[in-house]
Amino acid sequence: GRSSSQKPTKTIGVSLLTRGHIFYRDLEEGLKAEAAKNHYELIITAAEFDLGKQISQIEDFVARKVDAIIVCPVDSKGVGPGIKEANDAGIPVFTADIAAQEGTVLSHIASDNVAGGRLAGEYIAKALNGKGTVAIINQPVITSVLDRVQGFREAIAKYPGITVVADVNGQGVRDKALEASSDILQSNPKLNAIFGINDDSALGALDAVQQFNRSGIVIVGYDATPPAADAIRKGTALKADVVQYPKQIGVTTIRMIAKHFAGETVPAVVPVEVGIVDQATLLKDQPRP
Amino acid sequence: MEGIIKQYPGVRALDGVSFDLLPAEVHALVGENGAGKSTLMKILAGAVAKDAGSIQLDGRDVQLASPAAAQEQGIGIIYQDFRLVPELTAAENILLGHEPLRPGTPFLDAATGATIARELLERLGESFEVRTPVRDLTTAQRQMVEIAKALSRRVRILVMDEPTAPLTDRETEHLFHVIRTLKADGVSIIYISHRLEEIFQVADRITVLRDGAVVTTCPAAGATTADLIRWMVGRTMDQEFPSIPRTPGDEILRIEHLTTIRVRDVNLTLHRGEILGIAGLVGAGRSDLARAIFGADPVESGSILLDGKHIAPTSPQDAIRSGIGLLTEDRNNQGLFLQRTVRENITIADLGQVRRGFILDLKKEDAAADTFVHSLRIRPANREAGVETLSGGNRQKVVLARWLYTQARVLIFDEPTVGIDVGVKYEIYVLMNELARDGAGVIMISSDLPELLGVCDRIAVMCDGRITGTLPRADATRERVMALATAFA
Amino acid sequence: MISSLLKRFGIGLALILELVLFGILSPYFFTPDNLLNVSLQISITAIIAAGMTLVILTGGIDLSVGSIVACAGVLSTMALKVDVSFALALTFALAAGLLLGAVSGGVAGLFITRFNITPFIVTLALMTVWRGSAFVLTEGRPVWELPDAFALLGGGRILGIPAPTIIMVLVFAVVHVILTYTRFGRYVYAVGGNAEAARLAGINTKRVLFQVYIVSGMLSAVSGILLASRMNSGQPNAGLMYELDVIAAVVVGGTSLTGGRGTVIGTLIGSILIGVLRNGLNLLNVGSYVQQIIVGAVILLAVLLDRLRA
Amino acid sequence: MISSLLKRFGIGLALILELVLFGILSPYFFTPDNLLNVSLQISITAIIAAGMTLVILTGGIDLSVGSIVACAGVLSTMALKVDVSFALALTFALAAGLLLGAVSGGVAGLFITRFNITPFIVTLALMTVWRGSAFVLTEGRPVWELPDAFALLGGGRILGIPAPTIIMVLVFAVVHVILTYTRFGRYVYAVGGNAEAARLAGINTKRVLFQVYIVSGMLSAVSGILLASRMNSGQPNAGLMYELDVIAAVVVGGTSLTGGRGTVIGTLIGSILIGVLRNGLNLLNVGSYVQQIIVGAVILLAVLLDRLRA
Ligand SMILES: Nc1ncnc2c1ncn2[C@@H]1O[C@H](COP(=O)(O)OP(=O)(O)OP(=O)(O)O)[C@@H](O)[C@H]1O
Ligand SMILES: Nc1ncnc2c1ncn2[C@@H]1O[C@H](COP(=O)(O)OP(=O)(O)OP(=O)(O)O)[C@@H](O)[C@H]1O
Ligand SMILES: [Mg+2]
Ligand SMILES: [Mg+2]
Repeated sequence: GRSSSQKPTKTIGVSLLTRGHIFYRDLEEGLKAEAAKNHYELIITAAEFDLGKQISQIEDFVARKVDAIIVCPVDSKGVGPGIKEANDAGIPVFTADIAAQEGTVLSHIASDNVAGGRLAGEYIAKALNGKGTVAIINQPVITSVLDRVQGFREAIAKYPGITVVADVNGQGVRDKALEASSDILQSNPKLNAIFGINDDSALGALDAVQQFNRSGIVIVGYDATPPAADAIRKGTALKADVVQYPKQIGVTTIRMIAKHFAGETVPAVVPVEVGIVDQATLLKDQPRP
Repeated sequence: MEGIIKQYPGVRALDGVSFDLLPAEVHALVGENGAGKSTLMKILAGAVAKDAGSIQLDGRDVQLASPAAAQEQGIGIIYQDFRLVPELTAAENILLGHEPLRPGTPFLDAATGATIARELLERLGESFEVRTPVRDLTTAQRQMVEIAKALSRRVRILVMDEPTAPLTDRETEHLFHVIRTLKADGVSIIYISHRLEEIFQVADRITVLRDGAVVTTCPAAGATTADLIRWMVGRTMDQEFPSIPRTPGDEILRIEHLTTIRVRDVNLTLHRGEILGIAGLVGAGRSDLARAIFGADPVESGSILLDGKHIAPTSPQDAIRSGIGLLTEDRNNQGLFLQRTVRENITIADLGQVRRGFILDLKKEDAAADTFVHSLRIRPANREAGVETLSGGNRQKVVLARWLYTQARVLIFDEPTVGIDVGVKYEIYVLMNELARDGAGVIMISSDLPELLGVCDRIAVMCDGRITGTLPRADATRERVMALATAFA
Repeated sequence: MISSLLKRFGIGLALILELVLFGILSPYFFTPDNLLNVSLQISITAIIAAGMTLVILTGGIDLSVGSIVACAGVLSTMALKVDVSFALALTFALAAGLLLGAVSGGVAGLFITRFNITPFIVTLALMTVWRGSAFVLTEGRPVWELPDAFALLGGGRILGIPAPTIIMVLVFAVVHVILTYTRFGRYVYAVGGNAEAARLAGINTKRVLFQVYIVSGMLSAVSGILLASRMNSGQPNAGLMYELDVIAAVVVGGTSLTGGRGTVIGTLIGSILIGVLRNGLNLLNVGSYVQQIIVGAVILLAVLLDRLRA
Repeated sequence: MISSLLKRFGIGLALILELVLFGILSPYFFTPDNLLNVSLQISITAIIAAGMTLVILTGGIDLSVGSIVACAGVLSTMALKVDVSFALALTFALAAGLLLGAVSGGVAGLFITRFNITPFIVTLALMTVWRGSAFVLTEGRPVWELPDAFALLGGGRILGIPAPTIIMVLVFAVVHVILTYTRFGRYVYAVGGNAEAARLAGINTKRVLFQVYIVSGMLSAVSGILLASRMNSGQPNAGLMYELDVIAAVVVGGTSLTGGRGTVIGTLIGSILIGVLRNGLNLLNVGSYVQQIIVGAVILLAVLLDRLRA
């Protein structure tokens, strides 16, 4: 295809899921840092959870005849037509973070959200010694979040002593998560744990727990963004965070593209490590990849 | 119409009114402000639902549940306050609801529509462009559109609710001509007016309403103005215009070479204790002159002197601060806050009087409002009533009260007696006289020539944006004023 | 000179300026591919904007359009999965989507005319109701695994022109004719200009209002179905914030929010202005945060230009 | 009997019904903690709604409030990190946030009065501009690591009552007094009732409009600062969709969107009604999709109840 072009620099179109979350900022940073090393030009856009918008963005890239496209799909299936248009135009497509299930994608670079949710569930189960009540601060309008919650519930289901007593929509932002958490703290005076589907949700829950002086609650978040990591280090109720390594996802994605430009074959799926961190691991000042 | 009852919250607008109309007659309906004339007619036109009573047409009971139903029965109405769509053109308004279509298609036939509209307006003696949006028309032209709209349908009964209020003699003459033609064609007309001399010019029979009930129905031929007034008001009135002795003093307002978009090089003086009339045909620029003095419209050149001092009001606020007040001609759109109470409408232009520090003294405000409700006999006599529930005449009194309350030194009344009953008209004349007697300068713009002749010390006549002459009362006659008013026509 | 140009063309001139600017700044802008691409992108919201124009001309507003896009998309894709022949399933799908649009418009019309509730609130409530329904119906997951043929609706081309573009042009042509040459169109202006005057002229103003909300609901449903087809899936979170984009396009196109004044051609120009802006900024690689600021500023500027004309 | 109760209490009655219902359905509803919790949650949007009431009374609308919440929160938390004494930094922070609110209101006022652009579009544009700015300023990351004392603003309690609740009560008291007992308040109603008549009655209508938008902007900024304090961070994505919640509260509270009619006490009741509804549904563990449907339906019902009264 066009990848054999002799231009010294390449142009790569990126359609992020959103720019409203730190995760994607980090991913974007990874992309930028690695692209700079390779002298690639990036055109970065964000779909803000709007699939129609994302497809438009991909179409704009196709119209601009970029050399490669990176997509963080708003929806795995729905993004298909956009990817197919890129395929038709002979532009290689890479997905990061969220996979596409239609169209031809050269390589998918991501951590597994279901696995991440499982990690969070297991951490909480252990912390509660297999007994107690948990709440989920959810954002059930995003596929990756639905996956995390699915993994979380799967893990919890293995412990009959633990019940999920509340599942509220914090819309993935801290102010709304704070309100939703405040409410469930009222209706669940004996709540033992909260799972926030991202760090804004977990931090909103932490705000609520602190403002109502509730003790003995274990919060687990997702992504380990700096504010969350800080809260964990300080020994607050936010005890642990599932970590994906978004920056690493970004870096790896560009590396895969570079490989492709160099004529090498790239693996269809490139897993990026997922883990869980708590106070102990963070205080060891584990360097982030 | 038999035993019609209509109750509004707190007011029984119609209390068992019976009314009959003969074929091809002009039946005048008169009564004080708030007597229920418009309400009765709105019921006939299907615009308002009656509470009780029945309506028969040709001896058959009819249900007039909607304006469309009334139109189907051949009932047309010209409303007291305009019911036009400002964004649509004159022609579009005239034909609204029954636009001509191109034969055999669902598409409008604009050319035919314009022709029909033009013909209707020609019958009324008007020749303005029918494709002008109504918002760009003068008040009088709008009234003509309103009349043409009613005539555009085949009507058997035509209700005219104060059709001549914004018209001058000439247009009124045209209208009467049309009324006579319609009558000859067998159309029955219900004619409402507060200008009693008109009643005797056109009416065959007269029905007088008072407080929602019929006082009498009689042939016009046998009645006199004095009779009408007695029936309407419930007492006799000796004179139509008050004679309160007052002596014009020194000059208070001087206008020099005032020019705006539609006013050209106007020179004018006004003295303390004087009532200066401004006459002219519709569109002569009288209202524009008033608005310019009041700072409501931009002035291109010329000067305004108040008490010998130059003022250049760039906003009504400025003008009010200098002591000028303007009672606008279009009370609903430019005067009133319809959703607010009578009290708030009265005090709004001078809340300083009831202010203590930052806080309004509501007790004092209540008292002030009560004073005016009482002295101007505003009905219902409730300062907390919403202005939207008041009849046309009572609304006018509310605006009047506002300007009396500001104690302006120069008050401009633009068509102050439009839609006002004889009793109140007299009271307004008295008020103007008293204001002048107490040292204010009063300007009265009116299209009612007898009223100007009866009230004013001097009458300035405008035509086409210019003052064509100023006549002292002694020299002013209908003919001379009309000659000046048509100087350029 | 500029001011006289402005007087005659107003917002059209703004669009031309924008086109010239992007043409100069980006070599990709005036490629046939990109122009078709822009027309396709605009079509989805523009079709809604055509209906919104009617609503706004009556002095109303319809905030429910974005949620109808989602709910109609979800409903019709669900109907598509009913186990019958594709032709029958497609009929079900179209019927289901359009019916939802009509029902939503009917409910809006009912509350607005019968109970005299302000359109803003009625349609705001419907907006949350339909959005919630789309999620309840799908449990938050998109409806997928649709027959491939469904993708033709939004993805097909006729003589190289995308189907949604053609549908958009048809919709605008029809609405333009209705507004300019039919009684119904005249009544829309009359109701928006002075509802009481319209009523007293014997116009059934309630029926007119009912009809415009139903048209708006159904055109939103059309967009929802086309969008679902383009995405080959029913997305419960489709059409988020469309209402604001659409209203912006209508107002930028010169229609007054107080009703009675405006044209659907203006709306088309407004839609293109905003759509081209988004496309151009993407082509120029302007970051999405800065894009937001620019879009806001351009909307203000465009309306300002239109105002200076008057 | 019911209808006469309705006539006298209207929306207040709806609120009482709601309170009783939740009291019966959830044992946690009437706990002191929960009531304080509700009052705290309501306070953020209610403070904005007080300003919005003024705007809507003049016949306008302010869609920029949610974005001002975010942008003011971000700006003031950034100012808080300036390396000076806490007292000085706090002063900067408050000044920065409030200034943004005032500037936004001023810009809105300018475009609305000077260029005669409809408030809907002006504030819609500002909404995207400030949201974009909040993201540009922070590059999409929250502003954090703030001095602990900052948290007292939104988290502190006086006699057990949360500070934002107290601020809310004060704001409503002041706005109520202004609307009922001052000249400015009277002018707000007058401008909304009939702008031309107001001008001809000597009211500087432009100044009144300027002032209401500035008040609305500044109260939004107050909310933004309180919210930032509660989260001890400046979040660029705070306050999303607040505008719609706030407008719903104002209208449910009986204020007419066409201006000239309404009270700020009604707005308080409307805010409580919606806030309590959200809280109650969360306490009852109602799924978020279904919640949306219920909230939409209740808003419609509440307004309907208010309409039946008239
Ligand atoms: N919508 C309304 N709500 C409440 N009261 C009303 C309403 N319309 C009219 N009224 C009252 O009904 C009575 C009759 O009013 P109507 O308009 O019929 O008087 P009118 O005889 O036409 O007076 P005018 O000569 O001043 O026009 C008045 O007391 C008026 O205040
Ligand atoms: N080009 C125009 N555009 C809009 N309005 C116009 C135009 N030309 C004239 N007019 C109208 O003509 C009027 C000028 O006459 P004005 O109203 O001052 O006269 P008037 O003698 O008071 O008559 P009226 O009794 O109709 O008020 C203006 O009020 C204005 O509405
Ligand atoms: Mg009347
Ligand atoms: Mg005049």
